[in-house]
Amino acid sequence: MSGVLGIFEQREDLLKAVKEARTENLGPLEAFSPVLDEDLIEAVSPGKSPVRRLTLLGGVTGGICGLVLTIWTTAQWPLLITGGKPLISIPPFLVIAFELTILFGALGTVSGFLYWSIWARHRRPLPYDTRFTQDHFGLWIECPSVDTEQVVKFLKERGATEWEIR
Amino acid sequence: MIKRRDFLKVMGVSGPAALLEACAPPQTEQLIPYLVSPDNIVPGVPAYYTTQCRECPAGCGMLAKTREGRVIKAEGNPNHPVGQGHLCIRGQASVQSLYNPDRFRGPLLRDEGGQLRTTDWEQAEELLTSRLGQIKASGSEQRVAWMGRLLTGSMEQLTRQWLQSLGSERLLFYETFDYEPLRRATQIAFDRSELPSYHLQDARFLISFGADFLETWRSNVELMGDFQRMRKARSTERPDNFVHISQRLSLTASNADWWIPITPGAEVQLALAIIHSILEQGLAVPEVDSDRGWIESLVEPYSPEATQNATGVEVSSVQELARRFSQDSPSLALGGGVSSTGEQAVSLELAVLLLNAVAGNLGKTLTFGIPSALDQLATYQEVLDLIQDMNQEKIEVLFLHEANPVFTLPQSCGFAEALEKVPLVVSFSRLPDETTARADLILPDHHFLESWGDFSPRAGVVSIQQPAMQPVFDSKATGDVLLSTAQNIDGMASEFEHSNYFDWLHAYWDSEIRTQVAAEQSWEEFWPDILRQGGHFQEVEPVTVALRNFSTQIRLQPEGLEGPEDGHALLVYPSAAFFDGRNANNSWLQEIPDPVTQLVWDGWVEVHPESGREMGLQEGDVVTVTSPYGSVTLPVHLFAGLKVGVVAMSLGQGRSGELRYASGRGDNPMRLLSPQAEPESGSLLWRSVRVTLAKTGERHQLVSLQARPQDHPRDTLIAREVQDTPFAEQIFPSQLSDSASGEEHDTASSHHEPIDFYPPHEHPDHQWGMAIDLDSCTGCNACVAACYAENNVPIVGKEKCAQGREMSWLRIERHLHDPPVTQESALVQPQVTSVPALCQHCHNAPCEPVCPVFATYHNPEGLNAQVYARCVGTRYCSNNCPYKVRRFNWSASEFPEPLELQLNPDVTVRTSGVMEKCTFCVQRIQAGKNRAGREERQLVDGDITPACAQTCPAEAILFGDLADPDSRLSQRVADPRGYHLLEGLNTRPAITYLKKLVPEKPFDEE
Amino acid sequence: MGKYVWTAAAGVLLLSLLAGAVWLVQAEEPYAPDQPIAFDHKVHVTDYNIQCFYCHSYVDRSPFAGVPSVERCMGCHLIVARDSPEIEKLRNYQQSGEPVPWIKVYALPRFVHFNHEAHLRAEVQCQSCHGAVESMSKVTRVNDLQMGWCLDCHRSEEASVDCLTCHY
Amino acid sequence: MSSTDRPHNLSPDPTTTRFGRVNRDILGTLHPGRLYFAALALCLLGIGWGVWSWVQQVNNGLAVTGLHNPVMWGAYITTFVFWVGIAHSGTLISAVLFLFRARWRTAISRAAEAMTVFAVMTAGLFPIIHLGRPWLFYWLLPYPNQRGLWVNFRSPLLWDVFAIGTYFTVSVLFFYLGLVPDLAILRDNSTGWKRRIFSIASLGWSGSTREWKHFNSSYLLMAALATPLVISVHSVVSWDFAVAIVPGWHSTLFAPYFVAGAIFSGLAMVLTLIIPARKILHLEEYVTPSHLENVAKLILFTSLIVSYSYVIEFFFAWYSQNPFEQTVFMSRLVGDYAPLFWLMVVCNCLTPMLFFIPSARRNTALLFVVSLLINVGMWTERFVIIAGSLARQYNTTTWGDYGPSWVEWSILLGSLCWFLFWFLLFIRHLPGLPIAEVKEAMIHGSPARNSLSAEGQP
Repeated sequence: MSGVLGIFEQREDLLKAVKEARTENLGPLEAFSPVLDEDLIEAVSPGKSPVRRLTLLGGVTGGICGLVLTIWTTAQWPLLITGGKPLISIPPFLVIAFELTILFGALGTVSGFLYWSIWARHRRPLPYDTRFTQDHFGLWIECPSVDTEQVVKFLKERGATEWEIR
Repeated sequence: MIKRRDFLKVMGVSGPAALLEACAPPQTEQLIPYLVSPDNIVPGVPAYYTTQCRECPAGCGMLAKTREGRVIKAEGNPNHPVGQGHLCIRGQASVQSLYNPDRFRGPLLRDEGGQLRTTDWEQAEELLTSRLGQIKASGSEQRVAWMGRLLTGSMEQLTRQWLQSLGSERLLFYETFDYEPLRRATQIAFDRSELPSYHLQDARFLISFGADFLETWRSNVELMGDFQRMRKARSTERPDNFVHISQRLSLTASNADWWIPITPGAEVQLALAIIHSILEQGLAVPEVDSDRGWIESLVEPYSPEATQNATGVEVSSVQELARRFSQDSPSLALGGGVSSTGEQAVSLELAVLLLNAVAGNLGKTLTFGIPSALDQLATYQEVLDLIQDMNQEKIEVLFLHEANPVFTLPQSCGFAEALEKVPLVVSFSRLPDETTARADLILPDHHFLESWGDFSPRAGVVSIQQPAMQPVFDSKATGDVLLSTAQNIDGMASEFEHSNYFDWLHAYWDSEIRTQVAAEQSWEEFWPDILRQGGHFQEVEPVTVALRNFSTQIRLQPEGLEGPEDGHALLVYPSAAFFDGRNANNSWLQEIPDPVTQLVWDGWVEVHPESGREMGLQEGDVVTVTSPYGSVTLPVHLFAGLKVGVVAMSLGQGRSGELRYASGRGDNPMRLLSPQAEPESGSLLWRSVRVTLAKTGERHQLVSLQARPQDHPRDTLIAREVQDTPFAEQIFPSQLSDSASGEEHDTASSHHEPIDFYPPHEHPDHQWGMAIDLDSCTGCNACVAACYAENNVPIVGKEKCAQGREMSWLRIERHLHDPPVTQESALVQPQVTSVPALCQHCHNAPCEPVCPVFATYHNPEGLNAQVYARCVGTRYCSNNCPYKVRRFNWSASEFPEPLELQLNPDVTVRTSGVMEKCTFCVQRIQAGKNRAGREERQLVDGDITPACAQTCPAEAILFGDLADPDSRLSQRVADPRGYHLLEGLNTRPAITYLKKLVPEKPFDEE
Repeated sequence: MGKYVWTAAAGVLLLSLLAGAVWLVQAEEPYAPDQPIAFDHKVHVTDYNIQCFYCHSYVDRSPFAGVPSVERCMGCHLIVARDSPEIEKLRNYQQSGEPVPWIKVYALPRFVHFNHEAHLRAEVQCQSCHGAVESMSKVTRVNDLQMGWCLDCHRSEEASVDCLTCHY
Repeated sequence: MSSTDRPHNLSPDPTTTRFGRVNRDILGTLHPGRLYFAALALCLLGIGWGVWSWVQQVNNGLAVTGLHNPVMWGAYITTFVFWVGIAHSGTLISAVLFLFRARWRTAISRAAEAMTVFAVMTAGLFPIIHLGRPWLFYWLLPYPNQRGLWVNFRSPLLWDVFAIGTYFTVSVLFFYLGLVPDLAILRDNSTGWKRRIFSIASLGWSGSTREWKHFNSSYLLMAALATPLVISVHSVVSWDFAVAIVPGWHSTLFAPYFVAGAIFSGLAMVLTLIIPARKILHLEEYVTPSHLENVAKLILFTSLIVSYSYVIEFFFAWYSQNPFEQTVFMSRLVGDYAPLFWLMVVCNCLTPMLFFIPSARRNTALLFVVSLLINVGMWTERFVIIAGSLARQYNTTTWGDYGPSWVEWSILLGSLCWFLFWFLLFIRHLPGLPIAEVKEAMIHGSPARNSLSAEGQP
């Protein structure tokens, strides 16, 4: 896989570059930014993140686990009655179920984050410049090596201060 | 002494998990277990031996429960007429005096340096024989004296004969509390020098002139049982039939319906006034018509009006007393306790006997012809004579047997000094005491649970005392000492055909008793039966007596007290727990609160709050109490249950020496008393001095296990419940039916229709429950001691008690109300309620659902279970227990050797950090089921009795199965008086309390 | 950079697996202490066909089965196998009046109250807890008397599983 | 420059320069001096003392504490509740305010989140310290065992186990999630072994748009989960008392009452920590008085809720006509617990009233003092509720008063040091402010969304 990584100093330039790259539909894009930038996200990869699905899944699982755990374990020793309450006294069990719902939901969310933003990235490594976490922006445009010249030109015109061909 | 291992080796077992077949103690063919087959002991199965309690002269029958050859519990012998299967707090605690860690490990001998050093029995007896040999040889008379506890039967015979062969008649049966005034009075009035027998159970109205018969007077267990029978028979319309007349609200007084706090010395006048009123109202029985003349002239000056000033009792009250006493016939008047033994003691007894006569109680509730062992007691005067002889160096050897006169005699009578004049003082005492500290030779006797013996508390009752175990220490039965010395003194051996006491006893029972009571039986038939029954018991027919004119012999001038006019009359009373101090080194008795004051581990002087205010005394102020004869230093306890102008001290504390539990607590009132004897009867003058109190400026913390109502604004909850309608009812009226009104209740668990969110859970087989009759409960604490013994409850000591860390599973809450006595109060309603508080085993137990690990839960038989092994110690259950009956092990419990031998192997000893509480003696429930299983039958009502219910002398506690509608319990809980503690919380306890019956209207109202 | 994450994760996983494996394979030696006298159950029970109750005579009337007193042993061994060195030991114990310090093979904690009598009444065979002692020359513990093990039997035999049955 | 000046006013600097300054300023805080290590040593000392005292307790049993019948719970449970409460503000600030889009939170969110984690770590110690047999604490966890015994899920203590467990896990995850971009910054600003550690910690974050996208949505979801959690956790803690039948505990009011109290005390603790920190670490221009003022307003708000709850408690007691309840509350009002009760009223109800005065809200010194008072006050509140109620239960004959022993005080001190120890480690090794968020705020020019303007309160 080959492509060009352009480095920008001004966020505005980057945004412009991304939009025009889209219109000229140059190959797949990936932008780099030191900050969470909703406009940029909108421009590069529109649409909702799938993480929420895992959250829901986790939550539901947690709730069910909570009820199953409490009811099943209580049924294990049906003699142990306390305080005139029946063996399966739901109200207290709901507390456990609730807490587990939250716990599993959170675990689901984090695993979603790990999967889509960390693991996905490691499957498809991109060039990186340490300045991206400090104060610079970057734009990676994937393209067949024959077109690199043209892409570099494109980036230069859009205010990229440096570029790097892969 | 014997080390534990060796001890167990002798017993042939090693701990609860018995690995060895138990070989029974020596003389096995005579040792006959009460319940299991006589041939051997089975490890893991308790063996019971009949014996009898010698903690006091009452002589209650006892069963010693042994496991693997060690006594673990004392219980009453149901076959025995004295006690009828129950024991008092002291009897229950006797196992601790058996394993008392301070007991002498072996004989001691005072060396040249005046130090006691251990010796062996050969040496000790050698010294004794040589000295006695000289005396015997010299043929001199009365050189040897014996002062010891009351003996009858074989031991008395032996001792007397032994002394005689040493040329002495000096055999003094010395008990701290004698009944000489009464015996003298019967002599004067009926020409019979014997204590009368009482039949409370037949009485319908009872007046007690200072006789604390529920604590220490005569035979307290027996009398408490009779008292309860009398109370149960009384009418609910007029539930007051017991009037107590004294200066102090003792346990007995607090169980009275009416209490007359009377000026010291006015008792006689009151008694005569009642007689006067009886005659006046023409209520005297015809039997006394012949004596009417002298009686009338005797009581003539003592009309209720005339005596009102002295006694402070309203005329109407006296008349009502007279009316009730003569009309509710047969009635009974009891005379004179320790605290009313003044110069007028005999007169008081005479007046009381006369009162009984005119009410026609003679031969009904008061009979003669059944002499008591107490008649044998030496008078205090005889003791004084002995002291005199000792001072004149007439006594060469003095034997002290189970007696501690240095402590229990008035210090002013100089017994301690006189001891110095006696060349050889021999003590058979088991424990170090004030007397052994001055003895030259100490030959520790066995504890009564270790030795053979017999005792006859009264005619017709001869009980056997058999050893339930091997001696714990290197002690020797005194009887054996006497015989073995006799063997080694030339000229003496021939007079004693037996070389050991067991043979002596054997022979005595064969010749003296079998021949009289069962001559037809052979010894082989007779003896096993005696051992099973615990003795021989038969009814003795009383004799009729004739009243004699004693108007000339009755001393009517008011008694005087020595000491400053502005002083307070001193009232010395026997301690309910320590008796005369002999039990003071018993950790249970120290930790179980005093039944009246609820104080623990201490001695104190009781001062009425009013007097306290005058003298500027606060609770805990240390004062010096001074009488003409000496002074003691004690903390003050402000106590409203006193006649104003009287200060009270109990005898028993203030022990000196190296006693780990008793030493250095309180002080000994005997330092204050006058040495004079009561001239008429020769008894000790207990009420003889006035004392002055002087602040030392120091403070001393008196610890009460019960937060006292006066410390707190709100009225005591349970007190309200037991006094009037259940307190809960006032808070949750919607839920409760009126337990106070006579409305019917079906079962314990449904006093009202429970409003429950969840359905009740089933109790398929059993539902254990308990009923506690507060009308019967006297608050004597016997059940508490029984619980300590049965359940391995550790003691924690004064400091931890002060921190609220006591461990007792069962406590008697004592609810005193507004100060009963003021300056002018004459006839008061004590309003004292004793409530045994223990785990209520609630059906909806709040403690259960909060335990995170199921360490506490509800078992199918309705028990609130506590699993020590599972408890992690969150203590949430205790927070959530409204009755506060759960106990937490704040630190590891300690059982100083050899006390650990007393531990019940059927009950786990709890470790530090776990919660514990009353289990309804689940080990007994399991044992009961096991027994039923072995006998292939169903459990029946009465198979299982928890320790507390077993010992209760008032039979106030009843345990049983609520699931069985026919059980005694199911019937008892249906009683309209029944209610539950904090009923409004809907915890639905398994324990039902039966409300105390209290008179609704004033005494002298028709 | 990211590779560190995965190496670390892998390491953790590996370690935990290892620990688990170790825990699984650790096998316990069956407990068979040397007794003061090399008593041989096989000889007594199988060969000479002596009933268990003959020596453990309390088993049907007490929580404890009990072991025979020296006297009882000597009852037979006055005649039988007199010259065996083990019997010599026994004789010494008898003469010194010392109990034989047998070593417990089955011990329960103090907070458990087991009752032989009740189990016998329920017709539980000795072997079901103690194993085939009759065939053991040296008694070996065949199970560790864990609570779960007791419960399994109590459940299958429909005996009480109430905690208070054993814990009080 | 004066602390009121704001970096974004420095434009027309290019973004890069401004971002650079943020990096320098915040990363600059990570190199404190001697004082820091002195403090650290002091904390370790305190922890040691606490541990030693606890060993005493384990050896000699709970007799070394002041606890007794009937007061079975005391200083330990009080402190447990106290620390759980402290934890809450962190979640509130980072999650709830995030959902409310109150962007001023940025300035203090990181510190608050860290505080949450450490507070829960501290709170978690106490239920175990408090046990009679602490070595068996794991019996409270539902794990399969040969005894066939599980745990009693009806017990509020079990709810605690799950609530606190969940709360700790979620707080840590939330804290870490927010930390990832900053860890990457640290990685790219460090070398050698540090760099290696940071690169593992930062999971190889590269700031690509896709990473940011999922990050954004995950962070939002976590916030959405944490918000109900934080309410539930202190409700559960309050139910430890509310479901018991102890007079003074048994009240439906407890859940909201405790939650409010928790946030109240937590915010106070935030101030207690932030005010010195911003001075020492020279962050005045990032954490400005206007931020502190907003916290002060929140404190005032929660203080009013708490005060209301106090009043209502007494109303219930009076209105119920239940003498048991009344006794307890009388003992607080005029009885043995009155001194503590009034101390609590002064600290929690009266002093926060100062914050009605705007100038008071902006006076950092005053804020600091008040925050300390509130910490004391809230501890006292829990003590009065727990010990005060237990000491005055149904039966007067079983009343008894309680005071902590030296062992309990030592362990309390130890726990405080333990908490500070972790906090110190945190400010030394991790950025006290969320760098990426600060930068993010800078790129949005409009004041309404300006991170460092103090607007947009809840």
